[in-house]
Amino acid sequence: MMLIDLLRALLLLSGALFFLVGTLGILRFPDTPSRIHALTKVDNLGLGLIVLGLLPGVEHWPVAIKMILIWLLAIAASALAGHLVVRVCREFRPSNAGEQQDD
Amino acid sequence: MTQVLWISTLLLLLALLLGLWRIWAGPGRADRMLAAQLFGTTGVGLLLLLAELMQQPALRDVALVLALLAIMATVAFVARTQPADHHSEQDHDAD
Amino acid sequence: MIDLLLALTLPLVALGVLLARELFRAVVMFIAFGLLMALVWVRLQAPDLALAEAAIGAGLTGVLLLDALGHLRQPHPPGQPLRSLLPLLTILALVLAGALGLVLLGALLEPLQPSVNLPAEVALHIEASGVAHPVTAVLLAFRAWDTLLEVAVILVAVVVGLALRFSHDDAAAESRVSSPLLQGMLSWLLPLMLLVALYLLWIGSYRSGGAFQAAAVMAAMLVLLRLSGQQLPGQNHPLLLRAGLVGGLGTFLLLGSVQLLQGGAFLAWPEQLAGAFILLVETALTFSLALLLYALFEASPAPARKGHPPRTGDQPS
Amino acid sequence: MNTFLPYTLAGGALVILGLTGFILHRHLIRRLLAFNLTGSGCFLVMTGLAQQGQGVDAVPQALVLTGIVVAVSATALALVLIRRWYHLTGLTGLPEDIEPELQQGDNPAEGKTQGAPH
Repeated sequence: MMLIDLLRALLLLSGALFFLVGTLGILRFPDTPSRIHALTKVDNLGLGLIVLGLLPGVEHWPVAIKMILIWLLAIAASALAGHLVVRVCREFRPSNAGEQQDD
Repeated sequence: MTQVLWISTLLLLLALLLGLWRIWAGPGRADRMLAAQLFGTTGVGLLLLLAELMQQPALRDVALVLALLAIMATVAFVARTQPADHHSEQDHDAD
Repeated sequence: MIDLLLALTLPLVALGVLLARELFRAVVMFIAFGLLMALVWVRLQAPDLALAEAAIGAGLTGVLLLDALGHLRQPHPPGQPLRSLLPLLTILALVLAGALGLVLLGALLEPLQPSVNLPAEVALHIEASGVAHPVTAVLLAFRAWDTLLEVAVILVAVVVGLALRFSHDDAAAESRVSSPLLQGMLSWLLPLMLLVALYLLWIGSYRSGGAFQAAAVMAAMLVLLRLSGQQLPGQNHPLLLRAGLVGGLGTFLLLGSVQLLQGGAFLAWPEQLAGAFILLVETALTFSLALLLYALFEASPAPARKGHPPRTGDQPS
Repeated sequence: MNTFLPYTLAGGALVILGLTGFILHRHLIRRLLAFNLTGSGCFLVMTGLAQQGQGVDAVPQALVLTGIVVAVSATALALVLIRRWYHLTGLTGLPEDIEPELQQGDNPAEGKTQGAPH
């Protein structure tokens, strides 16, 4: 039992830290594409870790499914947001088109 | 365990405030939109934590709704606002 | 700690909304404000309000405002402020603010002494209402009149909005997002939104949720559908649309008068069937309110075509 | 001090800020935003004050729930009206708020209140 609690605490805290770091990334990175990079990291990892940390505490399995669904939704949303915003950046700043390779 | 939950909640709240600063500071419209998106995700995480802390399962539904609709503002931004500023992507008034 | 931080942030964000030099910034700050409000409702032990605020504040309002911003392109200056009146207005605002602050302080210092203990009353009568969730019981059993008239008010707003709709249809000029990724994602996101809306409607009888929250999510789904450039099935049948718009209010009135026939009161549900009646009304309200909210979005004319500026046409460059 | 007090005070601050902004701003959308802030403040004060004495109370919550939905409808309607007004006149403010001699011609205030990228 102790081990599980320790693991949960670790997951939750590192998830929260990821959020903080990702937000800092959004604050400190120089241009929009690299900020998108920071954003997607936060969504995927930070929220994922928090969901993982919370999962052992839920009482019914449908709740667990709901939480995983929330995580998947957040990932999809951030990916789509990054994709759309990058497209916009490219469209309006052709000089930057070469910087972003992965979409 | 409760202690850990509280600390995580506080950390997320801190992240939320930092994100707020990015929305305020910009400098570009895209940056503001991205920060708003991140704001939403942080809110989802916060709600999940609070659901556990306050023993309110209904809050997971709030998180679900928030995650579902998080993309809407960005889509609206790309669909409608963007053509308005062909000339530049920056706001020019941030600093 | 959390409460203090949140409560302190709220006016700061509001200040940000008001002081932002650029309109776009004000609008995004306002979206963030909606999200913060959702968290505040959570801390105020009002998950129903958090649900509604999450769907409306973070979803619908943001889209509406961004949409309007895109429309007011080539912004015309609102003109030089009335310099001569400015000091007067500032004094007026300050006096008003001070007076309001004093009133609020008075209300806080002198705690309310209500003659009726409302939470106790609700708890006492909830058994008879047919639902187990107090907020739903208040909305559709104890104060059904309020809810009925609220729907009527929204209907009136939509009628006005539709009446103001532009006669010339320049939907073709509407800029839409065309991205294969978006289309692919919407193909499962939209059904999921519908599912969540129905889920919220269903659990409203015993937990946080209900017609209003479900309607907000459903309206968001319709708006998203529209933003991605899809046609709504039945969109070109004005009769169908109108039937949908008044359907909620009609069902409410109809079911509300069932008891009238048996000599009862208007909007009193039959004792045995109260739960079923409320669910029926809520279902009709959900679909109808979703359509109403969507119609208000749709009533806004599409952005003008490039090179076809607004009629006055003397936009500054 | 209970949990609800800070939010009640924040609600009061929102009402005051919103009203001040509503009086001092001229751009119609900004006024709409200010109005919405006032509304949110009212909701907060309502729920906060009601729950101050008796704990969680479903009645103000239900009232505020309808209030939120009406508020979004009102906002949407106001936006329709603002756009219509803009299409008809090309203005984003009310003519009463603009000094007559500045209504036509080049306007020195351009970009100051709007910050439009040009």
